[in-house]
Amino acid sequence: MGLLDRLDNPYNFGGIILGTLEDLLNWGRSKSDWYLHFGLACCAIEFMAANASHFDFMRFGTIPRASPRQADFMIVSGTVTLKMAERIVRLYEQMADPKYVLSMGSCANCGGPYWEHGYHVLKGVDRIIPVDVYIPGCPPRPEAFLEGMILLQSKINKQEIFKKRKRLEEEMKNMNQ
Amino acid sequence: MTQQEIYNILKEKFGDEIIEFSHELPSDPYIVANRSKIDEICLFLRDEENLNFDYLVILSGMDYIEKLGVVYHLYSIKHKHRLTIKVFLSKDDPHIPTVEKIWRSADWHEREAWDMYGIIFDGHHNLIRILCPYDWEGFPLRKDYKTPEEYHGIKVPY
Amino acid sequence: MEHNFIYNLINSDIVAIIAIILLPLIFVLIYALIAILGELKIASFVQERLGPMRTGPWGIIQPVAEVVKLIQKEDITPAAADKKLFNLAPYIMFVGAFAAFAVIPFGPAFVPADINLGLFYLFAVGAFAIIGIVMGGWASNNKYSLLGAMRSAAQIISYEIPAGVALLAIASLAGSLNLNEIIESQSGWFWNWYLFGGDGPIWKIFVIPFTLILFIIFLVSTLAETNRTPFDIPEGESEIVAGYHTEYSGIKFAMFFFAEYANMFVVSALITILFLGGWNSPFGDFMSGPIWGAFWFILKAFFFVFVQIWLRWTLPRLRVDQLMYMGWKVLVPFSFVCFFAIAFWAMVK
Amino acid sequence: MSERRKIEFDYSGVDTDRMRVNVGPQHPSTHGVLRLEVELEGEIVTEVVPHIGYLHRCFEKHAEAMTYPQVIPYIDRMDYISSMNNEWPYVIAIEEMCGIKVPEKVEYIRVICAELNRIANHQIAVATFGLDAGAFTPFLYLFRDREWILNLFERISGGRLLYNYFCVGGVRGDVYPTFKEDCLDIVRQVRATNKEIMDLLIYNHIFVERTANIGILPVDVAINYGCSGPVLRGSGFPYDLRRSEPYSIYDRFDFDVQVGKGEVGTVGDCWDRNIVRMREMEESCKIIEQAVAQMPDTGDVFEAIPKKIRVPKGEIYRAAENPKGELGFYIVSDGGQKPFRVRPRATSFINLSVLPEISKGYMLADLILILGSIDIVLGEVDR
Repeated sequence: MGLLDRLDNPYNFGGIILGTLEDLLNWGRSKSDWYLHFGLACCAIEFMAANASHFDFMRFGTIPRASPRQADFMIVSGTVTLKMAERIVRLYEQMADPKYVLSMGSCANCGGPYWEHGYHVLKGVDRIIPVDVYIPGCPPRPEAFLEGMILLQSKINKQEIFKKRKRLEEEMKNMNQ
Repeated sequence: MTQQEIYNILKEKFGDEIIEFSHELPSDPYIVANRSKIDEICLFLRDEENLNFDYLVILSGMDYIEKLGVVYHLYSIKHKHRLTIKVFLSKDDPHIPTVEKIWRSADWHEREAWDMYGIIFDGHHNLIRILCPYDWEGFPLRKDYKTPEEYHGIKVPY
Repeated sequence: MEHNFIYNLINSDIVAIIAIILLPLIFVLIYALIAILGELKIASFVQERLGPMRTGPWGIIQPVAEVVKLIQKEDITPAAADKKLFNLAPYIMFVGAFAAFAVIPFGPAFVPADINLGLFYLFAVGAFAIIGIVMGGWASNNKYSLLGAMRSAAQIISYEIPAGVALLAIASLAGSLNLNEIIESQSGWFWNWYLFGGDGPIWKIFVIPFTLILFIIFLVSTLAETNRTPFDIPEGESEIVAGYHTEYSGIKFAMFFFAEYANMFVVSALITILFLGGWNSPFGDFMSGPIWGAFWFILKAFFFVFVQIWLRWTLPRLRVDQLMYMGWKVLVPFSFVCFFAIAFWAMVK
Repeated sequence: MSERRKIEFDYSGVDTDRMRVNVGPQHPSTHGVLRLEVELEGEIVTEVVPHIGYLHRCFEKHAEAMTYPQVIPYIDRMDYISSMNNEWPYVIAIEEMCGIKVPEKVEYIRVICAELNRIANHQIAVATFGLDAGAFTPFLYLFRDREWILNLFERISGGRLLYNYFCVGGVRGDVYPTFKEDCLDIVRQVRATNKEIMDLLIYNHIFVERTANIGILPVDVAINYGCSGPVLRGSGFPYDLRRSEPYSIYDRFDFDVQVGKGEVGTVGDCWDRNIVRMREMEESCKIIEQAVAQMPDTGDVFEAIPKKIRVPKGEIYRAAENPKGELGFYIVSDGGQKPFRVRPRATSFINLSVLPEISKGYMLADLILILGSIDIVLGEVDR
């Protein structure tokens, strides 16, 4: 898992674990994910079940936060309606970078069973905020949700913070020229 | 008390305001009333000792394609009898007196009927949209409703 | 300074002072990590689950991950906030919590600053936290934060009074405000602790009920002062989101977080010093000495940290007015009664 | 501490500003996406304006566009905590219209499923109510037990939360051989945990102080607002459709209708509404035990299911006792394969409308508890 798993990496010689600073930062972010639970509908109940003792979502190092400022990722679980859409955008903007979004359930992915006649349903939360991981299901089983969490963690682990910054700097330079 | 007996009482009391009584199995029986004095009819139904409809089960707006309607389902907890009253409204003039003073639960039901069907309840203290956003346009549950293309810059259809 | 082994060892002023300052700081940081892990793991144990499992064996380096994450989060200052106060508040809070460590006697041979008014100083610095809380809550320009800060101010000030009376009672028993002297006066077997009326002849049993009640009063007051359940209304999650730190993110939130846990240790240490004989061994001379002293002190303090965590995951939360009622109408009168009884005992002893 | 009843302050001489706070739509304890606009005088609530519709998923529009069996999954998603109970009044109404008589075994399966689901619903209600009061651990204990019930539902229907199990004329699958033993296991487990919860939460002194004498709902107000279920029964009025108008086979079982008695405070306070739910779990356990004993082992559960559902022209209103109260469906048929209109009597919607009435004059922390004691599900409020 994370840093300790990288025993086979090129920096490794003779039992000493070596890694880059990037690895450490990624490891920290992926292992300590505090979430803002945006419980909207049926999926929120399954999320609560995943959070409870039986599935124990906390094993992944997550802690619920009520305030978006302290959250690292947002779980959008349930049907997003047009009335709610603006609130989701606002809460997403209130979160501190780096931030991630986990879309849970068919409704949040694409409108789910309400895709055709739902005049008041937003057909997918990705129309208003960027989504990192989609979890299908109506509602997804807690196991599916845990799988989504693992996916998110591995995604964070593979992020290239410094390369991205370099690339952005170059782009800025090019733009200025 | 059966609905037929209640119908007879009402017919005697309100005369022309009560239009007809329908009872065709397997449907529930219902009474059709005129809209103009529906609040008085409801008050009578609630306060009359042997009727005592103290419980408004549900108030539904309806769209019968050529006309609108409001359906009141009443229940008496004391006498355990039920009653259904129907009122038909024309689409050009969907006004009807409010019953929110009689049953407080009618408050939200009437707001919903306004929200979904555009039925105007005269005398309601706060007739605003309840489920849809306050700036929503159109009455979604009417049969001829078209889903809007866009709301606040967000595409609505799939 | 005779209570400080570093000073005796090096005897060089500046280096010794730096070392003396650094030692508690390192202790606080390590302790905070342990306490955070303890909080997660004890909660999990109470709730029949496992808690963090994916960072190291049994998730024991989970707090390290949290710190690594918190320092790389974006540090948001809301546009509508009072920027200076908003940025200052968490540091004041942390400084307040850390300043208390200056006088805490970890063992017979290590007291960072052995001052005569140690108890008074500890009490005064303990009240520092509300300045940070009110500042942060007000400067956030958020209604929930403001509510949380107001609740917190009212709560901490109310509960200082029974806590202060309890301190006075113990001071009158010990005849000193110096923490080390208070501890030394409880030396010997565990029945010499002030929890059991202190050192004295057999008829001290008449004062034991009063010291026991005083102990409970002090425990409850300290729970309230550190904003822990059942008195966590300043950050009562189900009502006012996150209370005074709703708007804080990243490292500034981490400061609040650390300060909360540091405060927990300070009050636990205070309970240990006042009622449980500080670094004294419970068994007379058995297992006593400088190293054992530190061991006993930290063990006792950690036990009360554990009690605080345990209560948090067991009890529901009180309401603001019930909290005030409890403070003013229950704890204050009882603490006065106990104070008079104990002072009378101290006189006739 | 218990002598404090209601907070009334005379602010006539003080010049203060009232604060308007938005609680929700994203708030830890609004049970979903309810938005409450609260006016505060210090900490005292002076006005509450609920804004709903943040989860308006157009159920009634969907029902008009779907065929009769296709509506059932949408009904599941209305009150997603007690789906089995939701489906029941709908299928009863259609069976009555079509004149279908369901087999004996199906009736028993339905009763057992509905009662198990009632237990699961009340577990969530009590759990979240405790969470609102700041007690996190009972929440997890109750969720642990709920898992047992969900596992059983999963074995018979395939779904953990939304089942689509009841259908017109029967149920979608037969029960498995050890079904009865599993039901009795669950009953035992539920009873054991409820005993623990009683000590840990319900009779906890702090919890009693927090919930007694708070949010008192007099019975006449409750009836006038159309409240039903534990909210009405908590006010001391024994109105339960299972008893007053027994549908299905409820006249065969021996159970009590639990009402609030004001044991620790006034009749109709938050504690009473909560204790009614706790005791109803026990009543459900009794019903399950009797149903398991009476249920025939053999019988075809599919025999009465029609190939094609064509409901005759007409209209009907049928209700059943949902865990949250009276859930009814007013179904209008024009003789086609799709309903002309399906109008649910959404219990939570009606129960919620009483909130502004009973929460004035209490503190912000009490408001959260009053809301929790009403036990709403936003999926049903907004439909």
